[in-house]
This record gives sequence, structure tokens and C-alpha cells, in this order.
Amino acid sequence: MKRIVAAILAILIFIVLALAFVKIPFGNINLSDYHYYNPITDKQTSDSVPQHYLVDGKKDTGSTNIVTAVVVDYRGFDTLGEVTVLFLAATGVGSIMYIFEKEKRRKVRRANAVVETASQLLFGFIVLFGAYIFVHGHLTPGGGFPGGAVIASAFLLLYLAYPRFHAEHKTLNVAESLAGLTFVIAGLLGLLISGSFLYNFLPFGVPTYLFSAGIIPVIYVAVGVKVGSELTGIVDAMMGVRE
Amino acid sequence: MMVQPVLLIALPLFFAFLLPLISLWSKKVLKYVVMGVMAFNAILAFIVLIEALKAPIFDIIAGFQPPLGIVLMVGPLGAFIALVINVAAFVISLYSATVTKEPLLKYYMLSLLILMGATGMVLTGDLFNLFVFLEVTSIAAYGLASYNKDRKGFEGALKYVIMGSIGSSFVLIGIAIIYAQLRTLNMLDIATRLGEMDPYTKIVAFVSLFLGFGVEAEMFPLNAWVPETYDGAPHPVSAMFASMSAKSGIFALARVIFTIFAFSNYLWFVVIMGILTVFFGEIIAYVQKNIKRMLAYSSIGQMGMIIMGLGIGTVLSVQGAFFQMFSHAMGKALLFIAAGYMIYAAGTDRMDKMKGIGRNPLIGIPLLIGILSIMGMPPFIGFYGKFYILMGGFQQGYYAIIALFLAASIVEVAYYARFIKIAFEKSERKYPAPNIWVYAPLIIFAIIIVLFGIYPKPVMDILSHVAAFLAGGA
Amino acid sequence: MIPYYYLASIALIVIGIYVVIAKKNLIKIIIGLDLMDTGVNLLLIAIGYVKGGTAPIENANYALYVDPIPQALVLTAIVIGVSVMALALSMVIGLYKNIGTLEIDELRRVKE
Amino acid sequence: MEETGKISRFLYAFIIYTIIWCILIYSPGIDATHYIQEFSVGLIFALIAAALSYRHLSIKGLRNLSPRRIAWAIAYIPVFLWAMIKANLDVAYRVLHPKRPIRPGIVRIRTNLKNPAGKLALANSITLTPGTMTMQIIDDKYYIHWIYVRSEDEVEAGKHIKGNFEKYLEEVFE
Amino acid sequence: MSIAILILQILGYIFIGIGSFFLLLASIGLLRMPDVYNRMQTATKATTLGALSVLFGVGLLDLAWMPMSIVIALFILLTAPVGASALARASYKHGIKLWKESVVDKYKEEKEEE
Repeated sequence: MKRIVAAILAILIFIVLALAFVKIPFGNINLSDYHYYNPITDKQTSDSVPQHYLVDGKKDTGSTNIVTAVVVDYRGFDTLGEVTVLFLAATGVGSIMYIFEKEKRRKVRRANAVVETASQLLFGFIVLFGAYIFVHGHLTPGGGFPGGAVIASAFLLLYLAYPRFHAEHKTLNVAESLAGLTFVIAGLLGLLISGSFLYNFLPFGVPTYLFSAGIIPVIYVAVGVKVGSELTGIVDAMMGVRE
Repeated sequence: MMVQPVLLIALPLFFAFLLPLISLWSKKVLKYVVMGVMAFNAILAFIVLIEALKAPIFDIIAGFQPPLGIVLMVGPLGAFIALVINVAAFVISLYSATVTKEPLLKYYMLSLLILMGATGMVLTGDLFNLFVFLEVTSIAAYGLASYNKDRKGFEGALKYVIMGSIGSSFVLIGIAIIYAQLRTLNMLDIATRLGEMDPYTKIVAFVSLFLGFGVEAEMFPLNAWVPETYDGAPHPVSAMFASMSAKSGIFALARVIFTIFAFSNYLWFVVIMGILTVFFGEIIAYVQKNIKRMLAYSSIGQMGMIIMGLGIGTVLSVQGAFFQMFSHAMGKALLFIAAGYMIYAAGTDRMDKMKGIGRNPLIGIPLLIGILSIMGMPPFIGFYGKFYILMGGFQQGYYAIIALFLAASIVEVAYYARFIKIAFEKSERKYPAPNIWVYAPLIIFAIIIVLFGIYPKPVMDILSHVAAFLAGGA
Repeated sequence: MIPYYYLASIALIVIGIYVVIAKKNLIKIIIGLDLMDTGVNLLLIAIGYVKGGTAPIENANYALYVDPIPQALVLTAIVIGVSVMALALSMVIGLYKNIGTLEIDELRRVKE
Repeated sequence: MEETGKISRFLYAFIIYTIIWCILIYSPGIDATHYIQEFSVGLIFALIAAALSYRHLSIKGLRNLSPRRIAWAIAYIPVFLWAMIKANLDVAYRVLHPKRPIRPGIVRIRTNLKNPAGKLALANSITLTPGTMTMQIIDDKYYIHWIYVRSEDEVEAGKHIKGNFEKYLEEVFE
Repeated sequence: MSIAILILQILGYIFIGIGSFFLLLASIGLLRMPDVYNRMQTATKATTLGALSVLFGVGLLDLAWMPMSIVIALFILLTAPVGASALARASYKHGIKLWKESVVDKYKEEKEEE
């Protein structure tokens, strides 16, 4: 009975949404066809928002990678929220898993010797590669979130190879806090210097150079460290207590 | 000095990131830090409200003019709701001092962040940013809902997670539809260029957004999570849900209805959803025996009234809806705090085991004030909300809806009266006395309820800006 | 032209909805939520596509780029989805340790 | 096989990471300022990565970089590649042959290598070469799944499986 | 100059072709082999050489990619066999039997002692 209702509902939603999307062209769009309206100055402008990003993005933010320019600069406030969401998830998981800390310790077997040695050798390289990804967020595809995830995967490898491995909670927390504070303080400095939060107050430098795009690399390094430590914390909490 | 609204968001966030470092130094100061931050935030919100009354504030983030960048759009109404949320958060944070279950550090971080998310939802002027803050609020709420870490808590929180994720998927679908047609995310920009959208697509986008934000606003049909989540959460958290996350959700709904889709042809849909929600809540509340579940269902009913008030769409009824948000935030928070104490004192959550619990005047009087206000009795603040919604309904000629509304109100009066009778009955039983962290919030809320009930003019002055809000302003 | 990318992502979304409503195992429900998330992300990416466009990274050889905003939005949406999944799964772990079952029917039976 | 000092191991890790970073940042037509910026940032990250992992990366530290070892390591590459190509032809033969000529089993062999990295290199080499796959290493014992068992005896099987890998690896790692 | 580039291009495509052939071989091997251990044998070897060959081919197509290709190749050489070994051991520990015509199992004796 429940299945039939669910199926009918699903089909209905499919039809409603599909009809809505039939009217939306796929790929056959010209981004400069749209015009936007600025609610503060009450003026209509000639280009659309994405077109503006693509044409003037490099000038406005100094970043070669326009997606990064959008993520960290134009819509940096969203990214701050996003960082907060991940922080919340880590906090929530930590809070939920707290009860199991006093639980009976789980016995775990040693892993394969091949895996142990390989993970020891690879750990440093993976961390380095994660750092490479988040440092070059404004130049190449990538950025703080993927880079942080790569770093967390290095720790995940250690957890796989050494089932008894524990990351130091205190260190993780401190890294997480400091990285988050860096982001907020960068925003507040922008507020102090120019009167708008998250303003890109550092010099842009020459695009395509590493030291360019103002605060974007700074924020991405902070995000990378934060994401890495948070995901590691989540994995650690979910593994529970082992011996 | 000009206070920028973004500080209301940045400050709790800053301290949420700072708390782990503080806890390394001392764990005892955490709760005072949180109280201090929330009090300071409430003061900031008050200053922002005064500024916003002069002219709506546009706070540009990252220095890009909208719609290129994100902008915070703070009109008088938004600032008012933000103030309500911040005041409620501060008073509830006093009651949070009674939470002793570990890990307290996480509890305080989550409560700061739920405040940040709820404030952000109210202030932001960008559709996707609204979604991000919705997620901040709801993920903080998921964490808090399961904080008790017992079976009830997990079940309620899981239900909340499932409904909340469906809701956020719908919000994203709505955003995708709008963006695909207009290539912009700024609310006012969307509102101005809404005519470029295909009419059918526009309705689909509206319904998606409406249903999505309806989850947080406890709207029928995606509100099955409410009773279990409220029941399973720690007591201060239930109060937070009623007064913070639900209020920001309903304000987001108001934004979707009036600021983005400033069209009146489909408002009957909102009214019907509202009246369904009212009935769903009030009728089930009548048969509840568990006090927190009863309050939760009653909360659904009240939110339905607010949605109805928004849907009727006249200046009077929308004023009523906003007044109702204020009174519900204060009254329900008070009742949940009182319920928390009563469950603790009586050792059970069944109402029939709480005979004579209100005979301690320090509990009884605030409790009575809160219940009368929620029931809509003059001279408490609850009266104005319901009254204006009714008046608005008369103006528009929704007589059948008004009849249903009154019937639901009578049901509400009936079950609250039953509860009053139990609570003030003579009984031999002695209950343990509450401590200062319970008295203080109860009394503060009671004072607010009585004060603005007798002298509603300041609130009415703020609400006189509703006409501009309805016309699609900030 | 039939916008089949849209249809595929909408299909993913409704399959997710079906799974969430019809299935009785909590893990499966969470998989359903993840399906919905994936579908929505795909939808967002699809609306940003411009025929013949390339990734919006400054490149001398191309002049036409796809819309960068949906990509930025999806980045945010993915992180949010991951966070919700992590929380939901840890709640499932907690519930399982409390009761020892993940079937909704059995949950109800244990209640009495 | 004594351990070397911390500093030596740290420097070794640092040098290796710096080299990897240089390869990562290489792109044609890179100009000097750009390169210096990238390189200096790389030094910082190499320091961090080395600090995190130098304890496990090597036992011998800088002595791994002696020219003799590097020469042996380079000499090992063609030997290994040739074995690998043979392995794949072998696989092709077994997969495509209609009768599927296999005679699988798990055998045990022993090794003289003591360095964990050396053991890993031998294990990986064995896995990638004709018909054999390492399943587990316990101390000096290798358990190997052999697709066509020629001998069940430890020494005999060892000769077949290890070939001349062990000689090279001993020079590189011991 | 352009002839050199042309030769490189042709060589690159040849290597990519060889690599693809080995990848195909790996999947045929997956189908033909009787048990999980033998499948792992063919899959690991053939995919590793296939991937290396493709990477080398890509490096030849544009010499600027060569250093990156070599780094990736090193990673594959280091990780693919380790993964195979871990999977094989995990399957063994979970009690997946060897093929019935297998001739010897020295690991079984050791397993009890471990």
C-alpha cells in the first residue's frame, strides 16, 4: 500500500517537474542575453551576472579560476556558511558519539603488513598533494574543500592500516578553531578596512602567479586545514573506541 | 556609530569557533561567555532595529554591488524578528545553564550557531544565501535535537533529518528553476524580473520553495517531525526550536511569498495550507497526555495561524501574523521552560501526574501568563496577533475560514484550560523548588508578555511598516 | 530538443523520494536522501551548461565558458549534503546501539 | 640494520617532498618569479609534511640518497619493467587460452630483506610479475598466491618467484 | 620540428592503444577466472600495465604532461598491488575458499598460529 502511494507520488512529482523543465533550454543559452537589476541604485544593467563574472572576474578578484572567484570572493559569505555547516556536522557527530566513549572497547585485528608499510610511505605524499590542491585553488581546479578532503583521506588511510590509531583530539580541535577564526578575522578585517565584510583587502598581484588574488589563497588554506581536521574528526568519532 | 547587520552573524560565529580554545583554559566560564555573547548580540540587534526604522539597511558583503555579491537586506520587520530571536536566545541561554549532560562544549557551540543561522535567515537578501543559512539552522537543530542521546532523542532527530533533507532538496529545486530562467539570485532582482519567467514554471518554483521552507516553519504536510523532535530534545532546545528556528523559517516563508513572488493570485493556496496546519495541530494537541507533545502540537497550530495571516494578505492580517510571531516566540519559550521544570519536578511528562505544580507562585504566575497569552486573552500580547488576523480575514471576506479558525481557537482554549485546572489543583504533593536559572527566564518572558500586552504601541509602530513589506520592499 | 539531462536528474530525485517513503530500513532511507541530493546537484550543474563551453578557468584557447555560478552553488550543496549524511549516519549508529534494529517496523514494535 | 638519527631522516623526508613538489608545480613556460613563489611555498609545505611523517618514511634517512643506492634503483627499473611486460603476456596467454591453463595455490617463501620499505617493494614487484600475488607478509615469510604452482618447496618456489629482484632490492635498501 | 611532434603523437596513440588492450584483457580475465584470487591476479597486473601505458602515451602527446604522468605512474605502482594484496587477504579472512582445483594452501596452516 505504502509503495503504491509512494510510486504515485513520485510519478506525479516527476511529471510536474519535467513539465517545468521542458520550458528551460538546455545548453542553448547565451549568457549575455540576460540583464540584471541593481536594487540599491535601482538601475538596469546591460550584462548578466554570470557574464559579468566571466568577463570582469579576473579584474575584480585577481583569480584565474572564476569558480573560485565566485566561491570565495563574490559569494564568500556562502562559503563561510558552508564552512560553518561542516563545523556543525563535526560538532554534532562528536556530540552524538560522545556516549560511546565510555563503552566497552572494541577489539580490532592488526591489518595487513603490506598495507601498513604502504600507508606509512604514502601518508606524507598525500598530505603534500592536498596542500598542493588547496594552495592552487585560485589558479587550477580544486580549492579548500577538495584539498581538505584529500588530507583527511591520508588520515583515513592511517585509520585503515592501524585500527588502533587515534588522532589527537585536542590538536584537531585547535587546528579547526584557528582555521575558522582565520576566516572570520579575515572577514572582520575587511569590514574594518573598507566597511564591507569579507572585502578582499590584500593586493591582487599578477594573475596566474601563486601570490595573487588577495585573500583568496589565505582563506582557501584556512578552509583546507579546517576541512581536513573536521573530516578526520568525523572519521575518528565514527570509528569509536578501539584497542 | 553605524552598526552593520553582518556583525549579528559574525559575532556568534566568531565565538563558536573560539569556544574550543576557551574550553582548553577553563570549562566553567563557557556558559557565561555564551550568555554574554547572546546578550551583546541582542543589544546589537536592538541598535540595528533602530537604524532600520529610519531606512532599510543594505549591507553589502565583500564589496560587490548586488546582485553580483551577497547583500543583507534589513528592513524594519526583519530587524524586529531578528531582535525577537536574539532576545529569546539570550533568555533561553540562561535556562541552558541547567543542562548538565556532557559534552557541554558542543552544546554551547551548537546553540551559538543555531542563533547565527536563524539570524542569518532573517537578514539575508540573497536566495541561495537563505538556503545556506537554512541549512546552518537545521543542521545545528539536528545536532541539538539528538543531544539527549537516548532513544526518543535519536528517533525525533532522525525524523527531523529526513524531513529536513527533503525540504532542502525542494528549496534547491526551486532555486535551480528560478536561476535557470533569470540567472540571478538576489531576491529583489528576482522580484523585479519575475515577469520574464514562464507562468507554469513560476508556480512550480513557488510551490517548491514554499514546501521547502514549510518544513522549518512546521507547515502541513511536512511537519510530522515536530512532536517527536520537541519531545526528544533537551528542554531548552525545545524552547529554541519554538522561538528561533521556527520563527526564522516562517520569516523565510514570508520572504518567499511577499518579497520574491509578490503576486496575489495564489494566496488562497497559502491560506488553505495555513488552516490545514491549524487544524492538524490543534485537534491532535487536544488528545495528548504528554505535556511537551501537547505544546509541540499547539505550536504547529499557532504556526498555522501565522501562515494563514500571511496568506490572507491584507495589511491588517500580516501585521497580525508578525505580532503572532512575536507573541508565540515569547509565550512558547516560556511554556517550554516551565514544562521543562515541571517534568523535572514531577519526574514524568504525563500531565495528569502534575497536580498542583503551579501552586508555587514563582512558577504558577508566569505559567498562567504564558498560557493566557497563547490562548489569545487580552491584555497579553497573544491577543493582538489573533485579533488582527481575524480582522484581516473579515476585510477579505473569508468567512468560512474565520469560522474554522475560531473553532480551532476554542479547541485550543479547551485543552489549555484543562491543563490549568490540573496545574492549580490542590494537592498534597511537594515539588522541589527550582533554582535561579529557571526563575529568571520565566520571569523575564512573563514581564515582556505583560508589558507589551498593556503597552503594544512600540510594536505596532514597527509593524506599521508592513505595508511597505507587502509592496515588495525590504 | 528533449532536455534529457534534466529528465535524468529529476528521475534521480523522484527515485530518492520513492525510496524515502517506501523503504523501511533506515540506512536505505538515508541512501534515498543521498540520491535526492545527487539528483539536485546534477540538475544545478545541468542548468549551467552552455553548448560548446568549457570550464571557467582563464584559458587562451577558448572563448566560451559555462556558467560559473551553478558550479559554485553545487560545491556548497555537496558539502551541505555530506554534512547532513554524516550526522544522519551517526544518529543511526546511536539508535542502533540503543535498540539494536534499523527496521522501522521493529522500532515501532519495540516501543510498546 | 641500525636506525639513523632523527635529523637525517627528517632531511631525507624533506628532500623527497621538495622534489615531488617541484614535479607537481612544473609547467612549460613558467617564469622565474612564478617559480620562486611556488617553490618557497612548497618548502613550507614540505617542512610540514616532513614533520608529520618523517618517522615512518625511512629508517636510514639520508643514507638512502647515496649514489650507489640510486644507481641500483635506476638499474632496477628496466629489470622490473621487463618482468612486468612478461607478466602481462603471461596473463594474456592464460586468459585467452581456451583451456585456461592454471594450477593455483598459496605458497610460502622467505626473504633476506629486513627493511619494511624493501619488503613492500619486493611484495609489490611480486604482485606485478608473472602469475604471483602477495597476500600477507609475516616477519620474513611471504604468503603468495601463485596462478601456476611449479613447486611447493620454500627455497625452490622462492627462486622461481623472486627471480633477481631480491638482489637489486638488497643493494637499494639494505 | 613538426615531424618530431607528429612522431610523438603517433607513438602516444600507440601506447594508449596498447594500454587499452591490456585494460580490456583485465576485464576478460575477470570473466574467465574461476575464483576471487585468480581474478585479482589478472585484474591487478593487466590494469596496472594498461594504466601505465596509457599514462605514458598521454605524456608523449604533450611532453609538458610527462612529469605529472610519471608521478601518477609511481603512485599507481605503489598502490595498486597493495590494494590487491589487502583485498586478497580480506577475502581470505572472511572465509572465501580457494578454487577447488587449487593444489596447495600454505597460508591456512599459518592462519591458526597468527
